[in-house]
Amino acid sequence: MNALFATLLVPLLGSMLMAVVPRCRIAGWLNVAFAATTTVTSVILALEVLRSGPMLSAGKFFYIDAFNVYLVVLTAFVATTTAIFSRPYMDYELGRGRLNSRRMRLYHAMYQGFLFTMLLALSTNNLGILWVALEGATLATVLLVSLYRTPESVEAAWKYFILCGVGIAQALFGTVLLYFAAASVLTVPEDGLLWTTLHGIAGQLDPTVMSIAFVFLLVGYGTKVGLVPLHNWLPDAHSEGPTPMSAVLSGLLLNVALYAVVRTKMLVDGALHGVSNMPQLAGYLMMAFGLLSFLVAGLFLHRQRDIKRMFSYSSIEHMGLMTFAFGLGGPLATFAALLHMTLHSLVKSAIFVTVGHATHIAGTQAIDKIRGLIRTQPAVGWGLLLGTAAIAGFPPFGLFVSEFLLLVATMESWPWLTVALLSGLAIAFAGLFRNIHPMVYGNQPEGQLPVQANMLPVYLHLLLALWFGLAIPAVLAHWFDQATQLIAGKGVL
Amino acid sequence: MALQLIAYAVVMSLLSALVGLGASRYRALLRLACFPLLGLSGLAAAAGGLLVLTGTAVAAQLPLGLPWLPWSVRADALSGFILLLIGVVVFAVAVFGPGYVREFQHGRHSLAALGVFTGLFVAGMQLVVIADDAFMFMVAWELMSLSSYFLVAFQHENAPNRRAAFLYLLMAHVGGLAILLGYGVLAAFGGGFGFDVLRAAELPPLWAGVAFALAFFGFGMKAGLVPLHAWLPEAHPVAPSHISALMSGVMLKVAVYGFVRVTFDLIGTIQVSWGVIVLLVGSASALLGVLYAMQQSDIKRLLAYSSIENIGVIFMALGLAMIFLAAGQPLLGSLGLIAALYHALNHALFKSLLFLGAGAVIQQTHQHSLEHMGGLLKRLPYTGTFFLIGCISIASLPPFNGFVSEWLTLQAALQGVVLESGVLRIVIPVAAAMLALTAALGAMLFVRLYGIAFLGQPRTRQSRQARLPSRGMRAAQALLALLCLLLGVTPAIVIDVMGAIPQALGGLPEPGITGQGWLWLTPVAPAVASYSAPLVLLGLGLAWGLFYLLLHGPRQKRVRRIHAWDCGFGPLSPRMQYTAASFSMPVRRIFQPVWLLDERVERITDARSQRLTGLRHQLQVGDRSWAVLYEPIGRWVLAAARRVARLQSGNIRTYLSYSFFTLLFLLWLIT
Amino acid sequence: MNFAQFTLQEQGVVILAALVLFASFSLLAQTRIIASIHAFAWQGALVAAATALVAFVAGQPHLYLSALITLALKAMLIPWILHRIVVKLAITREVETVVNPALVLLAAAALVAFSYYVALPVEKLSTLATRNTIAISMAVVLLGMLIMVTRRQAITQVVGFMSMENGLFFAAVVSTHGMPMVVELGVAFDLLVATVIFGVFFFQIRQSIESLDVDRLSRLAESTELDEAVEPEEPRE
Amino acid sequence: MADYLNLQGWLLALLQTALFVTAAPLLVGWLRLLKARLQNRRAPALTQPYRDLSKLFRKEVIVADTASPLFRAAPYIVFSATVVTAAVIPLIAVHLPTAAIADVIVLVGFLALARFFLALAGLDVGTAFGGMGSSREMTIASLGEPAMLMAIFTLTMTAQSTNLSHAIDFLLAQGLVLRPSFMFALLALLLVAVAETGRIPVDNPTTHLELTMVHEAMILEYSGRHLALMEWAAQLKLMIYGVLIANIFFPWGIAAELTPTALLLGLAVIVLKLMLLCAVLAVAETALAKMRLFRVPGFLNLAFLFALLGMLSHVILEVGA
Repeated sequence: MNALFATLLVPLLGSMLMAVVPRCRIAGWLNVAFAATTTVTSVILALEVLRSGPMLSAGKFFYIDAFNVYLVVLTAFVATTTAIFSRPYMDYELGRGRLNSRRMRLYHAMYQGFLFTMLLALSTNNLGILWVALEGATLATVLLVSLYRTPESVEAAWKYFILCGVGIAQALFGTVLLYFAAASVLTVPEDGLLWTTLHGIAGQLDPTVMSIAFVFLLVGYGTKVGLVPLHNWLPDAHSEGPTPMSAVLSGLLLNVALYAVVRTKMLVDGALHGVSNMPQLAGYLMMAFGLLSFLVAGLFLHRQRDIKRMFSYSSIEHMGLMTFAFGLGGPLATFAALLHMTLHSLVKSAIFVTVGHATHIAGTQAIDKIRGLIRTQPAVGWGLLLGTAAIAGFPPFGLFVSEFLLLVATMESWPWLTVALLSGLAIAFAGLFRNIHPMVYGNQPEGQLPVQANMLPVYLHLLLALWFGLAIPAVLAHWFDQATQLIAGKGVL
Repeated sequence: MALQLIAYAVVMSLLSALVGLGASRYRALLRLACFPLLGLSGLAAAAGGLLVLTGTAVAAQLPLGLPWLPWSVRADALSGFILLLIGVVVFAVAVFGPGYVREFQHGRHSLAALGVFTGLFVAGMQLVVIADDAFMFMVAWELMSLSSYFLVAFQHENAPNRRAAFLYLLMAHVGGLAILLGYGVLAAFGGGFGFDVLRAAELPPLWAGVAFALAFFGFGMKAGLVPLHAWLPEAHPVAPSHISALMSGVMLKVAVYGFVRVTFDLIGTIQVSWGVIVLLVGSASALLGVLYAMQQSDIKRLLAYSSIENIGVIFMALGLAMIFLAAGQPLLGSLGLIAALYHALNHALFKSLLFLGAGAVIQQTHQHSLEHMGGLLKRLPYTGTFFLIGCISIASLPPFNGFVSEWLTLQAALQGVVLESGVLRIVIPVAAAMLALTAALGAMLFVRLYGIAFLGQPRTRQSRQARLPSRGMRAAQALLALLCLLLGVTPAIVIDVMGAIPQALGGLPEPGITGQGWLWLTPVAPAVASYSAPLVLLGLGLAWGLFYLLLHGPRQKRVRRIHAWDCGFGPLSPRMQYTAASFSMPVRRIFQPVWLLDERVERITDARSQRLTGLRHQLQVGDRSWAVLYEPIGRWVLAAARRVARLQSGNIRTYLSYSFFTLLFLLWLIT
Repeated sequence: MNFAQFTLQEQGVVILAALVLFASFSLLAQTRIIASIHAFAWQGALVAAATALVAFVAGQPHLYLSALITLALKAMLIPWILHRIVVKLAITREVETVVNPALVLLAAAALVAFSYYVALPVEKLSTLATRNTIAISMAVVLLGMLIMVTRRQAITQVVGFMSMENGLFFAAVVSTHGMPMVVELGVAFDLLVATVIFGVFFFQIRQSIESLDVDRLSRLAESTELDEAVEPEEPRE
Repeated sequence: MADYLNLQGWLLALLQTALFVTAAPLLVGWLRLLKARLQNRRAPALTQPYRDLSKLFRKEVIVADTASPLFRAAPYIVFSATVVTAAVIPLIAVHLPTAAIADVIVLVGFLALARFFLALAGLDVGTAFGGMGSSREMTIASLGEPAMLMAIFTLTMTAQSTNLSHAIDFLLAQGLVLRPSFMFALLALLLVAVAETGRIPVDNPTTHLELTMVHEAMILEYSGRHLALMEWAAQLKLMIYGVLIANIFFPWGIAAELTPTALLLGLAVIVLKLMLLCAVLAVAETALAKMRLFRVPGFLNLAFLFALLGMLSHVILEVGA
């Protein structure tokens, strides 16, 4: 229990402390330290949950089960490795004069603040607080997107803010409707936003209200997930902010938003089960959105000229895939989605870290200016190449496993959709590699010099992805399976 | 024992990859450690494969894979056979490699990449062959594709190499996805990924057809069947030559293995129409492959197209086998299968031999184009001789091995008369005639290759100054050449051993090709057809020996060396020789519509006197499949991407309205 | 149940709801920034009043607190901040061109009808007297979005956004007598922070494009120049 | 295959081969004689080819200094491959043990092997003529070979054996059957034979006119015994085709058992058949003119068409009936 509070409090404290620490160099290290501490406590928390099962705490305010605890650990872990990368990276940016120390302070404070909101969103039992925390995550990151104060970054931040704000407002309306549905069933309406309570009475909730609520929630949180056609903010925000921010946005924020969607889907499924003429409504909607996002984002990949933008489209694509998988339901697809979520976070953040170094090497984010990375700095070049191979779903990297399972699951229930999935995978793959190829291969341009790069996080993440691809560790498999049981009602093991 | 050997083989190749990591810093490591380890791996694989082929199947489970589905490994006779094939070629490559990679020793190329990915590539191929569940198969398969992609991109400073690597990876990925989906279809009916489950799955004919089509597409893409071959002539030539040998010699056979495994073993119930499709596609590949090869001037590109031809021949034999099996003629089915696999083995040997030879030539002359070679037999007598053996073998001339498998395929085709269907009775002999045409063109192709590159006079300074390649390189070629001869002369022994393979694939009967002892090949029955390669060789030797003795009696005068007759126009120069392009000109004219030809003759005239001072001939040979298949797809994707890009207009109000209308639409949808 | 059978207070809530809706319409119709801000303030005040009235009717004391927060935030603080910004940026007299006012208002009316149609099944479920207002609140949310879609000034977009929030809040109050307190506080906090950040952005945007016209924020688009350079034979799109 | 240890059979087979090889120049002599008569020329002696050969064997060998060892090995390979081909063809008797060594497909393979080295040798010295000859030879062969195989397939499908000996046996046993497929196959094989042996109208064996020659261009650089072997091999090839056509389509008279009378009869009959065949060829060569090189594919396509028609008529008209 204390582990949970520690997990939440450390980043909160960190955020406050960072806001007042003046010296940047220490701040970078502090950032790492806070994130690392969070990781440690989150692992302790995870072990606790593993040992004693789901737990409620602080007057039902927090609820930790198998589904969210692994996301907590993942969030803390990726935040830590990204923080490790962020320290030298941001120092370099400071050295280049793109930032001043005041903005560095803002950056670090908001980094921790963002971490806090994410962890809060994951661990809370209250759907209202979940909303608050997600909105908080937007607020924490929006100023970071415009950190460089370039016209593009301001524009991106504005779009991010407005679109996510509007989206999330719709989610709030959905939450209100949810509360409304619960309040008409419950004797103590105050508990009507607690997920545990709602999940218990899901069968009694009014199906029509729930489906309307789900539409609002899906459009709302779906905006944050980056589902097409609500995705427009995402590439802008990812490409214009500082790279560590892109890494955590892509690797974590999207996950948490999807987490929210899945939680509500579980409720809606419960409410619609057996009483409605369309019991799979939530699943169908998610599948449709997921597939659309997946296909459209794959096509977008072909036309990119900014490397970070390209990878943010790749994030949309993968979120689409996960949404599709969760929508498909069933143990296998759910397991695949959970695995994909984990691996996508790891690999995508690794890629953004590499991309950060690559942009420093080339001095630009423009794809056609980045050339010959393998020659200039093999570690970065190979990191980018292998990371892209991993994200494209090549075995032995783990994303292949999840895609494989997803395909098999699709084959079982919707055989013809596999054609769409496969062509999407192929198109996306071609889009990624046609751009990556000239960047990593070939001769380096004149005057392109290696930079001091910390590739440890990248290779750590890729090794993890490799490990999961070859053999999912028993603990993790058990975890995923428990989460699968929660979501799909039945495990795969 | 067999299992240990196979495990040893895989571990060795992985170890080679691991050691390769250090090769960038310690450059000698590649020669001193990676290649020896690969060689050991090859030996172990060959030994293990042989043991499995002659003994019983072995199986095991690995502590890897999905939690509920550990990777299971099984090697039966078919796997053993392909392992043997892999092992032999890998061993030869390992002997060849150390001398060959000296070329890269002082360059800027990352030797670590070469070492690591060669090891992984070999390990991937070995794992594919022994995988016993779809999941492990796919992982190993893609490992093979991915690592060979990195090898193709090894010399990435050249733009064509990058393009080739991208194309290769893309097509490998698409093919891999198709295979995956094929397994998905089987798994959906079987309820699991293990091969035993898939084998037991009962598929309705439609879905069986879908599974077959996907497998054929996927494996055919890897194998390079027309029109899915576009990557092959791009990728094989640009890899380092020993890798080209592995890719053309072995990886394509792994694709054949996959196809045989899925079609004959897992799906099991074969339909006649599948066989016809495979036969026709195989014929097209064989014919187009050889015709395209005929117009290439890059030696490795030529060999790559020739691989398409040979894969076509293999698939023709497989198609025959499928037709016979579906028509209830299991004995003939086995014959076709053996013919296909024997050709696979032969092609592995002689194509590796040729690629290694090409590697040696390129290393010594730094020329890729036939038009810049010439007279190399005198400069590189060993390479030249072994290359000649490879050429004779691949041109399917007796008494070498290529002929044996082609002969078996033709024999199988001639049994088409036993079939009920009149259409098949016509289609099959016509396909056999295609095969004959292919073989004849193949002979012409290799006359062209050998004659232009190794005979005549050197066309460039580099060819004139070529020096002997290293001892290891020669030894590797000698080994493969010897095997070509052995397999050509004693096919009965090998085919006898291969008799276990049909048995392993759903209990097909042994075809009884070797029923008359080691001296004879008698498919079907001795009265129908027989061939005794040893006696043929004996006859050739006798005739040669007799006449040599007769003509070299003591009264014979010595041979006098003198300039060739120059028609009195002054000395012959190398530029007067027939070129590769001129050699294939008649064929170019006869089969004109096959290629996208861009042939130009430029007349160079003196500006003042208006006299013709020279002619410049330019020839571009384009592959039609691009214009017909690939470019439209590429255009379609780009057009779709352009359409889609309009979503991201940059205007926030537009974005808001997306959100707005999505909401309204969904609300309308649910009420 | 007949409308006449409601208590006077309940009827008052309904009347206030109608006024909130009217405020949305007037927001939509405004062309001048300052006027929009004023309309928005009025809407906030109306929501606050309605909340207080519901608190009185339903005997939910915590709603009084909500009403107070709403009044402070929506009717006073936020309009004040926006007003100050407008003054500071010297755009008090800026006039916005709405796409086509008549058309927009027509669309707005259609939206109201649509939200009534959507909310019908929801209202059936409620036993509260104020249930008919759920449709109104949904309409307010949708109208807020419509405002955002049709306005080009960043500030009016924010006003639209805040108006959406009003609708949300109103929905919570009339359908369920407000959300749990902790959530409401959280929402209010977020809103406050959001307002501050909006303020920051106005200046940043102004600095970068020297205007607050969001249509000029269009650098980050997927342009088609690339293909035209590569494939000149393709027709322009 | 039990009978392959039969010593008498082997001796007979050797004898038959020796006869085949030694008789080949005679056939050419006969052909030249006929042609000369037809063209109202004075004919050379029937044994003139032997005299030519023996002269060449005695002459000094001159090899171009650019030639490689392959150049000197090629005549032996070409010749021995042709000899082995001759050995497996039933000339006067069937069921000789050599016939089982190789069936008709192997036979085609041997011819291809010989041609392969012939073409390589043409390229070896590095003159323009050699390359030209090789290119043309291989082009013609690559079109002719499938037509030939297809014609032969028609036969083997009828006889259900690719073994020549067995096939001939089968046809003998059937007696005279008028098969449409055989008619087409015969036409196809005749056309291919003309092309492959370098006769008019495809090639002119007597010309050294540089732009039209095919076979002669390849062996232009040869002299002495090498040239003799090459020439002899070419003559042997002509005889091979002749015997193939004669014995496959008109098998009557060939010795079915190895008794002296049967063998003598077989010898007499094959001599007769070959003489007749040569007469036909001589008439054709006299009546026709050599055609342009690029008309040759059309010629061979005609052969291919005949072969295809033969196969189709076999499948359609004969199998079902």
